[in-house]
Amino acid sequence: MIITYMFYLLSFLAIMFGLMVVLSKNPVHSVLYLVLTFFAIAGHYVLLNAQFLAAVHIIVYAGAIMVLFLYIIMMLNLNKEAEPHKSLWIKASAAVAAGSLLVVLVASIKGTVAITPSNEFNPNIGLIENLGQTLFKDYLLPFEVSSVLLLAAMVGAVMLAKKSIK
Amino acid sequence: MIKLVGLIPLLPLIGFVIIGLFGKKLSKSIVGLVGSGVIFGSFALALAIFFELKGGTQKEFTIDLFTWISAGKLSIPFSFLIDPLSSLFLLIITGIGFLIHLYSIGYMSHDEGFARFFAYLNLFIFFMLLLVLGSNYLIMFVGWEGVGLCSYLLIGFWFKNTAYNNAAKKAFIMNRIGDLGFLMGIILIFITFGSISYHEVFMQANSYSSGTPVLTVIALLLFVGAMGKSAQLPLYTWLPDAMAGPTPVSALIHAATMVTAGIYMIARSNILYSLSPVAMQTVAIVGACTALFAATIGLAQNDIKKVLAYSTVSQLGYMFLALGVGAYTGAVFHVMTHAFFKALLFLGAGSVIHAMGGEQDMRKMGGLKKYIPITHLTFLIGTLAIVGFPGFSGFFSKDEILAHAYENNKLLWVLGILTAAMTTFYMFRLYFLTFKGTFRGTHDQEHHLHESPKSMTIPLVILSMLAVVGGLIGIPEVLGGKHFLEEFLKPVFADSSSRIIFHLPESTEYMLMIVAVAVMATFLYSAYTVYVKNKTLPAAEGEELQPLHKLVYNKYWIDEIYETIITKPLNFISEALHKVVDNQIVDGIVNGIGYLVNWTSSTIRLAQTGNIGFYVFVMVISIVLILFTRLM
Amino acid sequence: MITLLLIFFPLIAALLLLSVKSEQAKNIAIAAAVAEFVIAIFALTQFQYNASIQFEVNYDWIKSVGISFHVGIDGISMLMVLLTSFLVPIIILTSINTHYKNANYFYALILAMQMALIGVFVSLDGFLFYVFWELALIPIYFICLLWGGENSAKITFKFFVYTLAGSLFMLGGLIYLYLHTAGLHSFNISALYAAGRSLDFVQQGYVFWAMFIAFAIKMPIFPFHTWQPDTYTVAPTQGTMMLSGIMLKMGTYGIIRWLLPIAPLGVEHWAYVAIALSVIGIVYASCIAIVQKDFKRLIAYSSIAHVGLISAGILAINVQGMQGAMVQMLSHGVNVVGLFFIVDIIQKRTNTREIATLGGIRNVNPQFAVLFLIVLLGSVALPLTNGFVGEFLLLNGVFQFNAWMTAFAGLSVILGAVYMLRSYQSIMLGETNLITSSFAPLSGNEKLVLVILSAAIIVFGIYPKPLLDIAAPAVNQLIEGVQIALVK
Amino acid sequence: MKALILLSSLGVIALLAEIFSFKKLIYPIVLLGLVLAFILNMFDWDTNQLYFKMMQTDNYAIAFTSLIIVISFLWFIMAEGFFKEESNQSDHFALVLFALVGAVIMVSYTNMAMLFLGIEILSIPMYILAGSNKSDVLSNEAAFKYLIMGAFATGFLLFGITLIYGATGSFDLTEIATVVSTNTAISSIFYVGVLLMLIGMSFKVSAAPFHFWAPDVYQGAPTVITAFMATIVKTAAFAAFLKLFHTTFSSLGETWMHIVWVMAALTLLVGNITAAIQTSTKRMLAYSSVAHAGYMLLALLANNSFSNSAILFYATAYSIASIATFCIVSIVANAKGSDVVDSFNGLAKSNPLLAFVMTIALLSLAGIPPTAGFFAKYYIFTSAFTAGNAGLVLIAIIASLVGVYYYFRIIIAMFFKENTNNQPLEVTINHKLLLIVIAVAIILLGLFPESIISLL
Amino acid sequence: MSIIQTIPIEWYLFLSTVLFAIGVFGVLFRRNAIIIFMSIELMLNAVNLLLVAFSSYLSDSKGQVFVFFIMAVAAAEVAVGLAILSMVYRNTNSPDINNLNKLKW
Repeated sequence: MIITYMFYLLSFLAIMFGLMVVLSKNPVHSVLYLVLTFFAIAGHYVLLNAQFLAAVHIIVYAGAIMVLFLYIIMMLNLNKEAEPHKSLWIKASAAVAAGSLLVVLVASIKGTVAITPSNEFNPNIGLIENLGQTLFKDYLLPFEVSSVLLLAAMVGAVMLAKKSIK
Repeated sequence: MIKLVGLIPLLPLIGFVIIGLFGKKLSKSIVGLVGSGVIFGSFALALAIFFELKGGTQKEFTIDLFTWISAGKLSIPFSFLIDPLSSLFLLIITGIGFLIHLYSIGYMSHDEGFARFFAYLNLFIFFMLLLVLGSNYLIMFVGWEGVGLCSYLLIGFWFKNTAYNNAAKKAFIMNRIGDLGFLMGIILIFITFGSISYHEVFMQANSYSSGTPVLTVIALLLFVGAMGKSAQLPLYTWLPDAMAGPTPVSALIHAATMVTAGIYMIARSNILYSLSPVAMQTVAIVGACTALFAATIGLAQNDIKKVLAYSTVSQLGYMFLALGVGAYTGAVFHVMTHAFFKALLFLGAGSVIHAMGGEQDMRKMGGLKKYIPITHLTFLIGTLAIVGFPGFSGFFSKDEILAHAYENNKLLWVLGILTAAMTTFYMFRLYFLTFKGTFRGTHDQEHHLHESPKSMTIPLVILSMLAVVGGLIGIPEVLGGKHFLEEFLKPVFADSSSRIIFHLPESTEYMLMIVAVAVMATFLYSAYTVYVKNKTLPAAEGEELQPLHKLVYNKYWIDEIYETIITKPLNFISEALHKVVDNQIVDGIVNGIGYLVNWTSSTIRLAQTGNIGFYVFVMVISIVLILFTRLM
Repeated sequence: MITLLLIFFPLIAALLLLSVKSEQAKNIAIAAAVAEFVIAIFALTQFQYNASIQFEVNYDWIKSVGISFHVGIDGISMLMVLLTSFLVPIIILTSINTHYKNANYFYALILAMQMALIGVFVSLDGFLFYVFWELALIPIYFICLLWGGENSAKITFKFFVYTLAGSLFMLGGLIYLYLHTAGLHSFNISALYAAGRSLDFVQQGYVFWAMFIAFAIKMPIFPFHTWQPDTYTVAPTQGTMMLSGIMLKMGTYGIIRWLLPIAPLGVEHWAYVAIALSVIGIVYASCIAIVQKDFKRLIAYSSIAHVGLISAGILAINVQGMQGAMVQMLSHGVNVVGLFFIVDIIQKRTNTREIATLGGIRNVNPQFAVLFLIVLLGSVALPLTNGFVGEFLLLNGVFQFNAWMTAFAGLSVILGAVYMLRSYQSIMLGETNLITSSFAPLSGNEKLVLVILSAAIIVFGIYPKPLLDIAAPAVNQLIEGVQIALVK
Repeated sequence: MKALILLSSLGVIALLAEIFSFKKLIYPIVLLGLVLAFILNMFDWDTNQLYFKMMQTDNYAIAFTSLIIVISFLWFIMAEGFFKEESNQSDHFALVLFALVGAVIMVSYTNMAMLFLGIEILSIPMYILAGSNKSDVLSNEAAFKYLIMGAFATGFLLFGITLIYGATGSFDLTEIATVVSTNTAISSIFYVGVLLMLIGMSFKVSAAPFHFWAPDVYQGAPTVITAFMATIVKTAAFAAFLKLFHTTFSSLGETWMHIVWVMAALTLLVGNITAAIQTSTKRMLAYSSVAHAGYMLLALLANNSFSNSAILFYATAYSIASIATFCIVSIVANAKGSDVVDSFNGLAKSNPLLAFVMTIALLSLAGIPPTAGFFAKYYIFTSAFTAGNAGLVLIAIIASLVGVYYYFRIIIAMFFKENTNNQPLEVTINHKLLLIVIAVAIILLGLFPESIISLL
Repeated sequence: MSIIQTIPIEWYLFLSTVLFAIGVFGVLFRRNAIIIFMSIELMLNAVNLLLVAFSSYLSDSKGQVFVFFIMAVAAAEVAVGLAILSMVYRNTNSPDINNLNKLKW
């Protein structure tokens, strides 16, 4: 039962912080709210028996990506409410569009025919061992390939960020 | 001899080619010699053929030259038909044609286009011969249009003059209106009979019952063609204008030969008409009306050639009247006599004009009798012939027509008589004004007056003799004649004559003759009274006229009416089609599509705002819509 | 093989031309065109007067989709090939006194176009036909664009897009047919015939319109004609001649070779509309021609009138109409090239085509006047000129379809005389004026071209039988086939 | 697979070149490497190997891989100047080669993970390269827009993959296909997933209404990169799109076909019509590229035996013609300082070769015989017709007429208009060769398309 | 006892959808490039959450492995994105995307 309450709580937090990310005026606040959202999501991961993933999630997102965000914000000196005034029309249309997307998505998901898991329930799939098996056996190729991705991103980011020698 | 018939049209063609190609380099005498010589050759051949035909038992010869057009079951040979009718016309054409060529040597001697003139004339003779020689309708049509072309060329002979060119153009176009009818008729003939050769068509037509609608339609269509070529109401206005051409042309083409092509065509197709009473009726009525109508206009014209032109129209109407009442022989007879006397009159008029130095207005003439005696004499003979003075050729032919008209329909006869009366009046008016009284022209003109050269007078003399004796071949039986012509043409009209029986009591015939002569005499006298005794002169230009007189003087304003109801609307419609329909609507739609694309382009490009927010917004909305389709 | 030679010889010559200097181009082009004509004549001597397809060549081309390089010549094609190969040397000859910039390209394009035109006329594969059909458009587009008169970019572009639009519809129709061919799909002409005839009349109606619009635009038929007067006017003389003399026959030929046999029911069902359009076009264009001030434009409109009659004659589906169309296609080609050359001669000497500003040329140059007159008479279809034979047969053919339409169409006989004589009078007759008084005499080649054309006009007016005989068996067979299909 | 390894290695070698300073050699090495990759790739023909159940080198994959390699070879020759820039030379090489790796993955994946990674490996270098003209605000803007929109679209793609995973329990295409065909009561989230993937893929191929990024990015990016995006990226994206929807989802036609129908129509019309009045040739070509996606969507929609070869051929024809046009546009724009249509005025006189090749390429793009573009269009139309999409064919016909309109604006400018700006054009010998080869190829492919369409 | 046996999978579906929609809303709503990036991260995290939920529910580790790839891609995108952003900022001195609309029409 407590798990159910945990679900509700974490879901509420995730949604609320998510909204705060979007709605806060100050970018730094947004970043912080996003970190909180990530924690809420990490909590969900734990609930879902994906402990390793939860840890990675915190490390990668909260630890790396968000720091990067903060770093950029600081570097570019964006930590103020510098956003120009948005017209009501833009606000309304954004709300309407996102709202209708939500409605449509929910509506199309709602009538779901129950998904019947083919496997026996196994609470251990989220363990490192299982994940490692899958990742380095079945998903070895994508794993290797993602190195190309990261390399490309790295090269690219460096190339863009460095000052061009004129 | 008959095998050589191909030479008859070929000779003029050769003449045309020689003169046409080398005319500039040849001297006028050689041109004249070649030009007239080839026609004389044709005439000689035609004469030989005529006698061969007259003497022989076979009355119909077909000479195939080559297949001209063939498509499916339509096969049109280029072939000639020799029968009494065509051989008669051959004689008229080549005979009168020769005389007129001869005349032209003198008449045109001072013209720089001498060679061209002879080339055209030869070409005309060629086409005219084709017209009468053809063994099927399409060959006739070839000649038909060909003479139209030559007429165009010759009317506009003096091509620097815009008015002449307009007249030429008008002639060609009006003829084409008729030609279209003719062409439709030919096509309908083909579709009906599967052939257009006379032999085949007439044979088949014989088996149709009288009044078959398709025959009526064919007959009427052909008649439309005849109306154009033979200047019948309402397509007659080109003929008076055609007098713009040199006078020999008027004599040859617009009096003696080409304009009678319509009569030839209907006479040729007599069986089709005999089988179609409606068409006959139409022909008769149109003919009679034209005769009368043109005669009234002739009463008030002052141009010597115009009078003769209207007289021609009127006489052609007479011939159609004859055809319409079934007097085929009479019509052909009148064609022949008319060819003699009208050619004579025109040539005479030409001689007068020649003498007057180009002046054509009768108001400026008068008393020419003493200056140009030969012309005067021959002209008088012509006048007497045309008014139907007893004994002259016109008398017999007219009489035959009137008799048939009388039997057919009294009203037509009345119209005929009226026309005859007016003819008498205006012809003698012409004669009196020109030759009697005193000279009214300028001193210069008077000084210039002289008799025409031999080459002009000889044809006049020959024609005047023909105009006198030409009637002899058709003296009606009541006058003790044998009517040679009727006998001769019998094979041609055999099928028709069995259907249209002409019978009039002798007494009636006499009566009709007497009436005709009486009327003629009366009007001759009245013309004499007015123009010789009282020395009345036609009103000068610009003088106010009596309403009726004005109406007639202005030719009922028919030209103006045509201008208003046809030419102007046509131009207006064409302009409208061009400027409004074509440029605005049809092209407008096409261009409009182009503009529409541009407009759409400039409109929807605005959606590409450059603003990411907007792009994402559109994306999201599209996603919503796509997912929404899933929900439905 | 001779068919291949006919197709590719001009192409080779065109490629050769690209590599020579501009000054030599003219002579080479003439030589090549004449050689092509000789080849065509040789083909004619080898040609057997029956309905079969001769000199047939059939290679697989794009085998997997049933496209073959299938060409051959029957009577109908033979005539068109003769027309093309006869006119092209004439057309090139007309340009002798004109000095075009980059003449080698100019003549290369003309020869390339000839190749495409011949290809169109001998193709026996739907796809190949389409390819040649489109191919013909590109050279003429560039000819008109680059050597054309004022505003040529806009006008020729309209022409290009307009005709391309039609072609694409035809492509749609061809694909539709192709997908209805039995077994492995094929573009072979007989397969397409069979496919077309297997459709019901509604489907054939679609095919009919898809193809007819393409042909109608090419010819052009009212109301698809508005590209034509502008293009004819703006194109260089030789371009106009190619367009009017040969290219528009692609449309009429297309109807004969492709439309009728493929969709007989469709044609029959829609013939009233199509013929009505053609016939309306005849009178409509004639009327508009009357009020034209530019002589070239006038001829352009007259061409619409003439071609309308051809199309009506073909669509009436009978031997007379079809034979008339065949003859008239040739005659129109000869006449219109003559007329446009006359325009060119006048324009070169007076720098104007405005009818009203000219006059009296006959005084200065009677020879020219005579030749002009002959061409004009051919154009107004005076008997014993080539124009008459076709016109008579065509009217005959249409009459069998509907008498009233024929009567209406026949108005062109009158209106044609009206506008032609009117312009002749205005240009040639009357007194000379400042512009025309120094009208230079005809040069040798001008005389030569006009004499050849005049001779053709008269000779084939008097003796059209050789032409009729070439096409007769093929035409008869075609009409019979269509009529059998209609009866079924 | 061999090509994949080779290309990745080439990328790394390029990076190493910076360190070991043999930068001058990279260009020839890369070209050689591409030739080698092509050959190695062709050796796999008909072998149909499956690697880790992640990639499959079936003929489809090999054909598209070869095409991509050939085009990139041409592209490298065209983009010669792009690699001259001293500071970022090896970065450029590496990024392009990595992008090629992504492209190769995209045409041979059999697993959603590979698809996703392939797309990203292709996209991320493209985001960067779009902005590679760092000092140019327009280039920055292009990179930024591309990235934001791309990432946004990726979100939807991933959401779709996830839903499909949820419904089928697998990322493997074959397994998913098996589930689809055996399981009748499949969860409805699966269909939502299919649609979301459709949206994601449509974005990548720039189909309306997900095309908005394309014109802006194409215009802002350096011309060579635009050429890369318009040719290789588009080809790869279509190959991936087609593979997914033609194999795995092909039985779900009723789910996506009507949507693709509308998208195809919209793409054709919007792309062509908007291109009609563009003044910048690059932007015009961008819209035209959108429009060409519309034609390829026709083949995709047809979902029949023609589709594969139709898209292969269309992509070939379109890509080589695009390489030529972009090459010429960049030459002209460099010389004249602007890529507006008027820059082309009088090109036929000043440089006939360029004008001639440009004309052929544009005719091919417009689809006029005897160019490859014509047969490509024809083939697509046949394919669509066979599938019963006559209405779309009609729209496509109308759209291609509009297409002719704007392509011919350039032709008219080149041949008809007078040159006002007499900047001399410098064309390197390589470019000349490239253009001649392309012109010949366009014609040859137009005349003998059999060689390509019979591959698949 | 796992959550997946007590909470129906639909709930996670809804939760992810809501989070995803919030991310979309953020992209639409904000004009600050940094926050737009963050919103996209939010979208990706919603997907991740769903993947994990499915993985757990199906007892299938592939879903969680996939999350790794997403994380890698997200990291790469962020790195590149922020690099681009800094580059843009260098040229325009503003993170406001409204300034980035020179390319249009």
